[in-house]
Amino acid sequence: MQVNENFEPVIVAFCCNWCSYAGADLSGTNRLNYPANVKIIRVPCSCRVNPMFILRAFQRGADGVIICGCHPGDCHYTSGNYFTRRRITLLYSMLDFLGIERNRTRLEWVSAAEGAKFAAVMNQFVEDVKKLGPNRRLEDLRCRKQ
Amino acid sequence: MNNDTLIPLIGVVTDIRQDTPDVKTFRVNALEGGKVFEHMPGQCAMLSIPGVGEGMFSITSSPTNKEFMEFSIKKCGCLTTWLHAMDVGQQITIRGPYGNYFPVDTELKGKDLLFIAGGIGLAPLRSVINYVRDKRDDYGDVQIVYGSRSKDDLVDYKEIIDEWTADPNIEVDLTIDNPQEGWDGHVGFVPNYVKELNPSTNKTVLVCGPPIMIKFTLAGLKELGFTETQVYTTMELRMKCGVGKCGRCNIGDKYVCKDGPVFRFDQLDALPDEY
Amino acid sequence: MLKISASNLNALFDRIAEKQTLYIPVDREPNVSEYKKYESGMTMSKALNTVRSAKDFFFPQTENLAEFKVSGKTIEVKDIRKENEDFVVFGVRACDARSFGILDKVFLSEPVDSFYKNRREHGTIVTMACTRPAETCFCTTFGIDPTVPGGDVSVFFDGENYFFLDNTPKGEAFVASVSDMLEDGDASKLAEVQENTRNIMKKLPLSGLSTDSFGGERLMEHFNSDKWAELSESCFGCGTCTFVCPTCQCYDIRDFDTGNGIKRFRCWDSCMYSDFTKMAHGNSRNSQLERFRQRFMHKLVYFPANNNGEFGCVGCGRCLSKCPISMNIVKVMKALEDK
Amino acid sequence: MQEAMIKRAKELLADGTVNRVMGWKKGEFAYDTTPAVFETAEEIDRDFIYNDFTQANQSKYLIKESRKEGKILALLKPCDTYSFNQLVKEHRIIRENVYVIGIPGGPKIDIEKIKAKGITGITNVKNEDYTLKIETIYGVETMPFYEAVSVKCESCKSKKHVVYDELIGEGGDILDSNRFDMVEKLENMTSQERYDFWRGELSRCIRCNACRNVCPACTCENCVFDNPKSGIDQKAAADSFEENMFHIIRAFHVAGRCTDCGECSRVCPQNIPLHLLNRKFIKDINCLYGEYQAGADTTSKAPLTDYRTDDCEPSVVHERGAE
Repeated sequence: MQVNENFEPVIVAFCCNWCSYAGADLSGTNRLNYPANVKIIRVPCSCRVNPMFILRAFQRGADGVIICGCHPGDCHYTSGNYFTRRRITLLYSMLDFLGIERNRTRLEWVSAAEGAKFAAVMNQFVEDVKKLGPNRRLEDLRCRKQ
Repeated sequence: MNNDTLIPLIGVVTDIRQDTPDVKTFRVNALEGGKVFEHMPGQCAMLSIPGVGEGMFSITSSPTNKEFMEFSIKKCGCLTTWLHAMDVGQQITIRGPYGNYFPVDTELKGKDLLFIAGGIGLAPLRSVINYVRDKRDDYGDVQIVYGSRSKDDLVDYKEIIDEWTADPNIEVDLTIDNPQEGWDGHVGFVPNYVKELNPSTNKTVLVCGPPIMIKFTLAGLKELGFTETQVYTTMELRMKCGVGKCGRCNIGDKYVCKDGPVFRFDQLDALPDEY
Repeated sequence: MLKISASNLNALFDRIAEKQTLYIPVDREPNVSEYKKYESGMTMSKALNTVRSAKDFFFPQTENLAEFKVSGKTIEVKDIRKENEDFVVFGVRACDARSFGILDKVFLSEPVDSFYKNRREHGTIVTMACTRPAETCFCTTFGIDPTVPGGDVSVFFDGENYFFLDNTPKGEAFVASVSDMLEDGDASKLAEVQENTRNIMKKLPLSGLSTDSFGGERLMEHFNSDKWAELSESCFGCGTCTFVCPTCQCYDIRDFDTGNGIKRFRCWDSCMYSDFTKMAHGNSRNSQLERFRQRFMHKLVYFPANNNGEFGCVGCGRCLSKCPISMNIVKVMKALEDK
Repeated sequence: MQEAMIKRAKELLADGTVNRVMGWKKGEFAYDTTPAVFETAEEIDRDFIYNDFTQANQSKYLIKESRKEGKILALLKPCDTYSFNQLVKEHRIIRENVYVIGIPGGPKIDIEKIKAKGITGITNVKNEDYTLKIETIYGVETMPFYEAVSVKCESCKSKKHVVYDELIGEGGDILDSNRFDMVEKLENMTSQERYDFWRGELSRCIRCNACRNVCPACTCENCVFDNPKSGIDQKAAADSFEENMFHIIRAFHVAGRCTDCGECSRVCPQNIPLHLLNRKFIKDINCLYGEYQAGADTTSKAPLTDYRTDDCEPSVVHERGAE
């Protein structure tokens, strides 16, 4: 596959308010770098992420979507992320089944203390999506920037 | 390529008046001033905010007003909520005029007129009332019966008090549903009030309001001796195109947007009861 | 009559496609056909009719009407219309050819729908006479002769050769443009083929269906019929009948915010849908019974009332074969007609 | 079989056990049957039919019917009983108002498969010892019964009635079906091949909503795709994205509740194999969270409203073999 070196993907990261969002903050205060491609959307819990949000992100120009939540067992609402895990596993599997590149989607557990992990995860994810190139299989042509 | 009616024009909101807690009247001008298009009393226009929605509204200003058009809009859905939130200077898209109109130059000419309105139902009638006032010599007696839930809900109350009731050539009878402090006028529902007023049966009636009010008013008028050919109303159904093609305002063989919105009751009687 | 032999048909397609976009019915699966843009090597389907009707060519399922740029309080309207390119649709059946006339009555009546008109003016319809009608066919009920299919050019097949008959100036121009590939031929066998097809039509199970009990003058009677409850009972309100129908023309207008402008488009809609007439303050057709009744009343009563008795159905039989619960216009007609 | 059903239905009507009977009604042709409610023995004698073409799953109608006055008799095929049970579990059907008779199921015939052979002008179809004798206005044609079996019956999962008040005929067992074969075949393709496959299928969608409206698991009062407030309401697929969106979301919304009744594929006017999307979810659920059959009982927790602390991570998707 030809890799366009100049391609800067748009990454949407859904981050749980209680952990990953704080983790992102921490990585900032620790002056750790993660790419500016990542657009963070704060959600009250990773299980707030409706599959439609993920699809809509792709529709409107995202090249990759990552969901970050509390580590299993650490959910602020006790069990939200366990539900997330099942749902998102099935959704990602379905997207893969429809031929959407599986590396465009990811789920990671990042706690409020893991600023370094947040940065590393984002760096890795952006790298992976860069390799894939622009999202063409799940994009809405009407939304493409002219 | 010729203009297509589905491609709208731009209008700009030049004045917004809060008439009641949930009704605002918007003044609309063309970008270069003046009116976006001419119309007849009772006709409608499609207003839209791109991305929000498009809706059919009756033009409440009289065609004799050469400077601007007005729309009295009640806040009840997605688009109207948006319209209510906008400020003066906002542009909107507008297309029309659509539909038929009250036969002001034919059947109504020279007649004694009785207007009966309930709530926001005054909006389409206001256009006719002001048209008639401006061409006063062409018509006989004019009586307006207008009722609303409360004093605050009387749309265009200021215009009614300042102009209509002050006009010696017009009889205005107002009513509200329930007694209210500061209101010394009539209290009671419109249909009953009409019966109490016992208007002369040689009048031609123009009625508009909530369906239930229209239904009882018509029954009341019949009791008083009016016939269906004497009573006109204006209707509202879901519309998208405004030109009788998209199919949703279809009742029987009529399209409300094209063959209506103004119907005489004997015409409505020939249509299925689906409105 | 001018003709081309069956073996040369594809050469003719190649020729047409050189100058204009050509659409022909192509098999998607055995005997399941759909219109496809012709590319060299495609063969025309032998199936009686396409699953989707040919209305798409003039009234596509979605079509952009205008674009808006909104910034602050200002709105800019962009007229995105442009002159359509010429195209040819080959192999349209008599029923679908008639449906264009019905759509014309809607879209070309004042005020003319310029989107439809644009396509209509640039499309040439080449029809194909039927020789092997199916049990779901009932076009003869609406006075259509499937052996004389109409359109701009009618094509007849006698088993060996395709014969061309132009019906309109546009059709004449089309035949003239390919006349060097056509030759004069003896069409004497055609009459026999047509007669044969007409005889088959008479034997079809729905051949006795009549429109005598319908039309504008029966409006209130049919509307108030007590049969609707039973007929609509199992309808679950999908849009299959509407969307495969060649004459259904109701549409919706919607806005799509692309993030860099707003596209206003229209798309097919169905009176069978519960939100078709839904307004902020209520719905004028609340039950499936009313919605079901609307669709059939429109075709059998309202449309003829406004169009000199012409019915809004062409008897193509698509709704008969596609309705998930096998409820269709034929059953409605049989239930409502005078016994 | 039809006689036995008619006889029993009339008995139950006569003794007042039920006041209505849900069945199928004869149509214009030998093969078209419409779900219908019968109120009298005369109506049943006149119109009731049960044959190789009575495919429609009637459970969804029972949501509305079970809320009417009196009890209704439902004649359910094994596959229908799963949908019925699932709807009872979701409190959509009022069980007390339905008298269920389990009836033998398929295999049923899909008339489209007969027509796909080029057979047209069909006036009658007879099953003579598993050879279909098809009478047409163009003469008599024959074809093997099994070549005309509908897609949903081809990979029948169970002959067992999971709920009934009485049975007509004999009960059956859960079958060892091959229903995941096609899903597996697709899984073994490359990502690009799968994408091309689904684009080819889903691009035909005309958004008639037949799949949604017939689906016994789609019982929302107001579907997200009809709800202007959802932000994704759409009437037509204006872009290929919307085709994908609709079918992904629809399959997802019924995941863990879909009983694999196959109605979505049966009703699709464009013959899109929509059941494969649902089966993919079922297969994943079975593999990742343990065997689960929606509708098999009315008490178990659905896989998506349940979890285990040691569930697998979504990375299992990413770690499957090469793309």
